[in-house]
Amino acid sequence: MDALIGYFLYFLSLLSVGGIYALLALGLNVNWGFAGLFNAGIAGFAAVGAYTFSLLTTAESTFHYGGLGLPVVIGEIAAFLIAGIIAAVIGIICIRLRADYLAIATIGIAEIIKLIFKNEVELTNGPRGISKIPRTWEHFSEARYFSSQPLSWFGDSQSWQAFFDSLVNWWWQPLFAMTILFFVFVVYIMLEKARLSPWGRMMTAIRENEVAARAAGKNVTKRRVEAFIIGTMIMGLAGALLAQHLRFIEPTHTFDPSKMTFLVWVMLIAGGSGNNRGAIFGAFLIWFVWSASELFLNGFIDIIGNIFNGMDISMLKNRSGYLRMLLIGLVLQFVLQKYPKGILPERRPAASGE
Amino acid sequence: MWDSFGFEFVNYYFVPGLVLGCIYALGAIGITLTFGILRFANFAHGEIMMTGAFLTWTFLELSKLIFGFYFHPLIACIPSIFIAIAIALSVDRFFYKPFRDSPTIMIVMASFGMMLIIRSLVQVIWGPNQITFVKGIAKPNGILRDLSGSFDMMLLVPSKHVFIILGTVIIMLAFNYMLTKTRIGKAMRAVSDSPDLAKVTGIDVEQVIRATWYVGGFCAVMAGVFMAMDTQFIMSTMGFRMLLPMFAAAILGGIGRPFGAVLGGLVIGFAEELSAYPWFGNGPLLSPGYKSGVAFSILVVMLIFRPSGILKGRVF
Amino acid sequence: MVETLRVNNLKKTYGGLEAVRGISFGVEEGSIFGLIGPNGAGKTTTFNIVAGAEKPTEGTIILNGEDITGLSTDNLYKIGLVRTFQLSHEYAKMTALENLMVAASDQPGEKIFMNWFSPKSVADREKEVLGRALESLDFLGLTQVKNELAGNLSGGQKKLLELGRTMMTDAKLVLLDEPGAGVNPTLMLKIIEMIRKLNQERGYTFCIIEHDMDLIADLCEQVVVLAEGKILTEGTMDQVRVNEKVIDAYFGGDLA
Amino acid sequence: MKKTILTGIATAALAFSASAEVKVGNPMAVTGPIPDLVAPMVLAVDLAAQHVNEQGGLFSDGQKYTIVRADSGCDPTAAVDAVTKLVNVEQVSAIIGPVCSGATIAQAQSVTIPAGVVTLSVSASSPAISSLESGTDLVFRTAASDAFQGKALAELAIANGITDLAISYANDDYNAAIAAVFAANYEMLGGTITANEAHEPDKSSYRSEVATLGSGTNNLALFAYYGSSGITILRNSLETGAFDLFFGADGMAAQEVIDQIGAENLGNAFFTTSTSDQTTNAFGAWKAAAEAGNVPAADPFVPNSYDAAFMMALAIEKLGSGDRSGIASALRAIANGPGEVILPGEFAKAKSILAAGGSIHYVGASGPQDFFNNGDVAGFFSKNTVVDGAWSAEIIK
Amino acid sequence: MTSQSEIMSVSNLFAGYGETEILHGINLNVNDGEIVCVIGPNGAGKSTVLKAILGQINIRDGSINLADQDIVNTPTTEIIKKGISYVPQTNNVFVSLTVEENLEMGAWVNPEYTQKKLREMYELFPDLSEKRKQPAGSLSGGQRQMVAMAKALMVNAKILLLDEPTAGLSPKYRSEIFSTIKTINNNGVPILMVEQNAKQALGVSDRGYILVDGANRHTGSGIDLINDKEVARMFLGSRE
Repeated sequence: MDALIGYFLYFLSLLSVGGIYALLALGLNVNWGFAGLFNAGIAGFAAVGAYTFSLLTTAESTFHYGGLGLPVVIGEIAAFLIAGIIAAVIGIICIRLRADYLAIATIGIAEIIKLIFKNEVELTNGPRGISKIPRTWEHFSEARYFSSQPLSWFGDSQSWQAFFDSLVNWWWQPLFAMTILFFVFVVYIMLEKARLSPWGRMMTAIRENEVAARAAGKNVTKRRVEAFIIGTMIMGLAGALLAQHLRFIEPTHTFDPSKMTFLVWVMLIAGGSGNNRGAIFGAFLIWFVWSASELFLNGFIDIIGNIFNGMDISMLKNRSGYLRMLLIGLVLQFVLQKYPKGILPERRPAASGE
Repeated sequence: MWDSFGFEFVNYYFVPGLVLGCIYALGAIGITLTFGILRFANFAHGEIMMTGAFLTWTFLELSKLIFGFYFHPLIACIPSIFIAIAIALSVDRFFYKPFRDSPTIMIVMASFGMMLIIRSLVQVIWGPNQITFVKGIAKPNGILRDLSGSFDMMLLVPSKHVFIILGTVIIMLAFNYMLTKTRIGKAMRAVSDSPDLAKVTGIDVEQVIRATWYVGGFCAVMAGVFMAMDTQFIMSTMGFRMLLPMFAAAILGGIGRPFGAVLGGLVIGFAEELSAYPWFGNGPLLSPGYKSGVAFSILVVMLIFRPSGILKGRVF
Repeated sequence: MVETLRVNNLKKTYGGLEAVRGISFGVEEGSIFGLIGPNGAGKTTTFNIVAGAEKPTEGTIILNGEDITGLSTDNLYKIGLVRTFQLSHEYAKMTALENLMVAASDQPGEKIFMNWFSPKSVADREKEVLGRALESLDFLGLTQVKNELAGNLSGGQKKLLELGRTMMTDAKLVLLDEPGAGVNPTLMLKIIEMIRKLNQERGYTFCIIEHDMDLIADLCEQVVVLAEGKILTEGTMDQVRVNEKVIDAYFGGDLA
Repeated sequence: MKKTILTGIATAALAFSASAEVKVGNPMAVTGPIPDLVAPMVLAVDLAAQHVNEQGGLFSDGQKYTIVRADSGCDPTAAVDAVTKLVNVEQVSAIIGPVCSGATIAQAQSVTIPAGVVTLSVSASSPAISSLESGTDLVFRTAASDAFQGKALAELAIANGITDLAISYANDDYNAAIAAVFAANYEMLGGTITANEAHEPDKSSYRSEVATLGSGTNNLALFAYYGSSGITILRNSLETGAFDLFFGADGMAAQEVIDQIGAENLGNAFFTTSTSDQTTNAFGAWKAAAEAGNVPAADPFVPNSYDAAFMMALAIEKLGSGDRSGIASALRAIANGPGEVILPGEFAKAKSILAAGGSIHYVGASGPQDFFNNGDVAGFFSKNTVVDGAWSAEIIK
Repeated sequence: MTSQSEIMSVSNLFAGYGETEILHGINLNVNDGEIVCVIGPNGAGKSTVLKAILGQINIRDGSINLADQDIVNTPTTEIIKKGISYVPQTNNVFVSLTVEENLEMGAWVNPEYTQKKLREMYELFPDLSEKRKQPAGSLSGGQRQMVAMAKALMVNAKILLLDEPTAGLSPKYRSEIFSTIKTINNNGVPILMVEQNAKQALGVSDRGYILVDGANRHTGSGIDLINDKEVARMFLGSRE
């Protein structure tokens, strides 16, 4: 029974993190799939969202600025907006750069953002990070929440405490996973609606033939910046959710570009850029492969050790983390060559002219 | 004892900046060549550099094992250059060539993938740990010190730096000779100018691409070995750490302009080292914590105000 | 007569090379105006400047009394100046119908937020746009290919589609860049017919640059001939044709 | 060949399904920024398990003490993912903690505290961990908080007559934290700090930094991992002559430093480590066991890693089962005494005492390991200097 | 016109880019010593014919023979080795290479005669001889065209393909280019050119083809085509 619950909880955690990556991939899809913007600064924008959220929602702290103890929802909205504002500034400056250039510029900007979070110790506690970040649902079981409004309207501290103590200790986990999936769903619905709308049509036109789009009265530059901002705002939201999931963030490793930016790119390209469903599918697929491969690899190495009896497998075991990275690289090469347009390729909506 | 160093700026800021610049410059040559000739940003370039350094270390150890003493790294790197070039060529053949006519993003993604694959292979084979490349402390080169001493100066430059700077100069001269005097070098410039025209002129573009990997691979290994000689250790993440500054150098100098890359490398190297110089007051100008931001900032500013680079390279 | 377009003393130099050296002309409202000249005469440069794709070195451009010099293409479109391209600029991976629908102006649905928060206004306008696009396709005789990807259309159909895009907005002035280029005679007649129909039924003002003399002769009341960046002569096509200078400049120098 | 493969799979499947074992999760940063520090720590954990299993295993039926390794990558995301798998899929009884403080904090808050699983960290030394939980008693560590070591180092510096110094610290969680504690204590004790700068780890050269820092003093307090920037800074300082006296904390006192820099250049360098009195029986026992098992006994956090894995086994033995909820109190019982003293490696002895209903008091390789209320240990620190080409430790507190 | 042996023939060629077909059955041939000119309105597929000959686009059907050898589906480099030289319309010199380097690149496929050929070219284009060390990008449009043609002649060309050699040039240069073309031809190189300046082009040509909408429309000798009423009306402007 414990084992079953365990697998269920692991599955929920896969869904949660997969959902967070799905949001990142959806944001990137707006950048790249819709508008053709090669944004390689995902980690930086997610960090902006995560830090905004954390500084606003954590309880007061002597380590870093903020700790305003604001409600989680406000933190999420703020993460969404601040990421957008920063993207607007960057977008206006950088948007005319094309393809690889934009990629290199955004990587650079993401690194600068990280350096700021790392060095402005007064603001962010620097590399020591921010901890005790509230997590949706679970945070209600903390006294500072249930003893204040609105929860205190429904009962006093003791009865709330007793209520939470009576629940299984993972009561919040399905709710948290569902919350993330809810965000994915809402963003998906909105983006899908946008994609099928005149806006999506216009973005496709701009991507297909910029000159003609301009001659048809479309302000190409403004639209590009707009797509950049919208995608980045979604990444900011994902950052806020990641901060909740981890409950602790620090600038160096949490937002490591090779595990965040590149992984999200792999997800989008594998899933199918331009296709929202592809972005979500790719995110879950690659995250499942990434996370579950640790379990399989260890078993696999054991089997190798048993086959070649006496072979020293401890080296392989200690380096299995690198084998996983190798695996992801090979998956990427396979998908690129086998499914150059992604597993779910982009499809324009069927014409509406009846 | 500190006050005795009259030549402080040159010894501790200028020469280190120059050395770093040389290493960046060599790496940036490969990047700018692939950017100019194959038209994509090769994210795996830093890994070739790192692999070259690891191979060189392996040959150093082999030399100790077989001959009983360590060769100089500049000798031990010769076989690793060939291996690294072979790696670069086979990566091109199997992972880049299928995307020659595809949108750029495909080949850039493929190079992302290669970056992960090469690095993790190195980590699986050699392990993730830091490996000592050369032991000990490099004392200032005596000849140079005495020589400069007779001019009332004090040049405290370790021999390894003399090697690196001279080596880079020699490679640059050889490279210049190749680009302006040899047939294949001219063809590389031609393809960089216009691949379409090169094709209809009858130039064997695939041969030129192979030559690009030869030159890029050679320069990358040299950069990796110089870097290893300077830091005296090697690590599997050294390539990625160098990648962004090298990109910055390539763009700064102007894409497709090898000498721009050299210039860009030097600028970035100097800027990084000099950002910590106490230009005003006693403290460093910029907190060293922001050091790696210097290259990125220069890069971003450059992209915005002069995307064609110092030497007016190509803008896509 | 009211002038829709007025070009005053237009000059354009490219790094020392003078492509256009002081051109002035006017286009009357409701007319079809022709701009002709040999290769390298500066037609395309003039055209590009009027269409907002390039900025003039000197000179002004007036549309309906308003100075529009230096406005970008997208802003010009919004005030009613529409252009086509010599080589068709279709959106290859979108259907013919969509190609036209994109061109409609004032689409609330192009503001992303409207799709989420005011779907009704989007749907209403979308219906109008669709109607107009279908009507335009019908007008051009392209109804049967409306759901084809534009990239798969024949050259002539693309050419018509190009014309169709100008019908998606209430244009004050339509600039046509060699509408007859690469078009067979049957299609040419059709295009001429379309342009005339648009001119007469909808009151569009046209400014055409063209190689093909017949098309110009058929359509244009007034013609300006450019050569070497300057106006060689202007007048009706009949006047222009017999002008010796024009014959010399246009039809080439000595035979080798 | 085919046959060997089949038998291989069969044995693997057998091993997989064997139920007579108690599993403990061991997320270690085997990848990430400090793999070289972690590699010997992994060996120490495995050595502890080997000792337990060789000496009769757990409980009366000799169940296997299994270490389930995972990669926490020094990265909160990876650590949370790895520990989620350990706790839920592998159903481990407890976690012998991640290496880095950030990863430890993240996995504790995100996974183990909500799941009611004990984390016993082997090297996370951030002061923030002391105040991580409120009343759950689920986070322990065998490495002392930097709050202690920073203070000890400051006192040591003053005692050695160092009145002025410059500080250079790597801008990561561990080094930034200990540098801050050190700076505060050193100034309080009357020392002068001429410059205090963070440096970005993993750069290829720090010459300009050391030149700038060195303009006011010849003494450098260096807080860095040797692998990412420490050795380079030492080397650059020695090459340029910017500093001639170096000291610092845990991250630097590794054999690799001597191998790379050369013992002859490190005459004026000392680094503190959180270790035990090397003259005690406990350390002697550990050193003998470590040497027999080919584990570098004095490398940073290696004894702490052994202690954690060994104490976890003792606690489970004491508890009599792998039940998660009882481990915290059992851990306190075997660590804080009173009872018969158990030294590293003496599992059989502990087992027989416990079986007889007695109580034990583990005195570890890295110190007595008496847990405070917040799960911290006091820790002993040693001053490490280079003697005969190896680090030699001298207890200071 | 020394002999009438056929150098190159294109028959019933269907070709295009990707899925789009542009050429719908083109026939043309070039005989030894001839200048043949292809004219037609924009978009008729003139330049596409040259690209098809060079193996740069998808050929659906038909054959292209060079000296009785079918060269369909041969890589561009091989085609050039076989003796087809090509001068594109724009972007036809390597701007950052010097004039001499440009010419050397032209000799890529058979480098052994480079020095001899260089001398020949400097004889043929004395202007270039003075500028041999200058980057081609610094030359004027007419001079660039000369460099481009010289570059193409650095191989032993069986036939020279010119894509609109006078496009964008002033009339003075135009005549110069046409007379150069004539000179090259007199030296024994057959030429197939695509032109916009129909009248002048037909003037120097032995024969001409007129393409419309990817298919042959008219064929005839240069003089005949100039004098043909319908052709004149279509392309030269009718002047009664």
